[in-house]
Amino acid sequence: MVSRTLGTRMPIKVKFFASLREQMSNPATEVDSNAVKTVADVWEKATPKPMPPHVLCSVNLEHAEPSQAVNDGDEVAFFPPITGG
Amino acid sequence: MVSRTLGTRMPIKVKFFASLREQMSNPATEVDSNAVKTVADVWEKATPKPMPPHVLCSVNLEHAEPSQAVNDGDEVAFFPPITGG
Amino acid sequence: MPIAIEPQSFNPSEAQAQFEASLVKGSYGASANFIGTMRDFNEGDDVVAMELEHYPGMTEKELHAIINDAKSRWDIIDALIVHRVGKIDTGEPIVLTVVCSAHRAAAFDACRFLMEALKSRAPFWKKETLSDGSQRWVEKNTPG
Amino acid sequence: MPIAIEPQSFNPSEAQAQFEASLVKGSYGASANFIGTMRDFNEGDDVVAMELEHYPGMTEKELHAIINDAKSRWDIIDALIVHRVGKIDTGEPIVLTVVCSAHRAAAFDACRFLMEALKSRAPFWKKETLSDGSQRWVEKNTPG
Repeated sequence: MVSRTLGTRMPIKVKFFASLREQMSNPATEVDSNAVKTVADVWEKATPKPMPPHVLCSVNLEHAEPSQAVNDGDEVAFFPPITGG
Repeated sequence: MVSRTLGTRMPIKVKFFASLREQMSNPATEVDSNAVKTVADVWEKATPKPMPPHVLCSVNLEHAEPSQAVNDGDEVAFFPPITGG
Repeated sequence: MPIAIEPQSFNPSEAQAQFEASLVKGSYGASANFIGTMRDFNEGDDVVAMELEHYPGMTEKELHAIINDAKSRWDIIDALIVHRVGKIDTGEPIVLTVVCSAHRAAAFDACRFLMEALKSRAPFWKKETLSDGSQRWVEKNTPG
Repeated sequence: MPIAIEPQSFNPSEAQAQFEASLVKGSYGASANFIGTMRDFNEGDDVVAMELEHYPGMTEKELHAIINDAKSRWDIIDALIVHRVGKIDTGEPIVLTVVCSAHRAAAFDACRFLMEALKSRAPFWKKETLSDGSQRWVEKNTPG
């Protein structure tokens, strides 16, 4: 707890891709790391829209579950099912 | 029987390929169709060597078994296992 | 270049030749590839153009991870993945996967694995433009 | 040219490009190929050269039959088989199989089928020259 209040805190970066990005109106690009514990919390802080089913998540460029914990300075992304190849 | 003796009879052409061809000394390139009934008979007429195991046979450019019947003018070939590709 | 994200149209055979030139000649007997090309139809509709979005940074990381997974699962010499992004016209290549190995089974298996893995793990998204001018995001990949 | 027997060294990407130019652009989304190349080793020995014999007439007939079998088993647009014969040097291509289809599963499956089928049915035989100058016929193909 001491380190959280004394250290320099970095916000969590938030990104949306493809159809999700288009569906958002002005989603937050950063959220306060103090206000969130998990990937799902990040979504709730970033947008008033409910998280649709089948949304994929990543933390620091790795696939992640909505329940995964997030930390200062993390990059969290949300995107629809992958359709490349 | 009448047609066999009256018609113009064509010999059976015989071919050997790859290692089989190299192992032969002067194999027959034709055998009399009157003297043979099957692919295996053609081998026996063409060379005194016994047919090795795993020899493949063809009649008129189609894979065949040694027991297959042969006729006037057929082309019969013998070759070792296939190693292309 | 074991992976490449191409913002412009690319030539699969040149990419493959460049990749194979980096391998020792005579060391591999088998090379399997797959090329995905933009079709002029999907889900029964005429498609005239496509836009491919990706997640810079994560996409590259996933493609490298997929190649490493293939190398750990099969006895292969090396593998290449090239993927287009941006605006794509009908008939243009979208993706190329190549695997070189000593024997053919590993090349076939690993090449197919690369395609299935990238279609489920590598963040790319397709948006189609139909012949009536409307646009739609492709919602899911076809099973392989 | 759905099949070709090549007495001289051939360029697989040129052969594939020529083949694909004969197909309607945009009609296929998937193209799988396999290239078999002459390795500098086999069964633990150094191989410096190879000679490939075939049965003119029967070989072509079998290759056509193999492509027709693939077409009857999978929903593919077309397929190509090119096979070298004669004297072959290390690193030169021996065989190319290509399958174009609307969807990738058929391309992968049919391309692999072409290779397995030609290795068991199409009359070709390899004779290797080893580094000590000795020659030997390859006795059987490796399982795929």
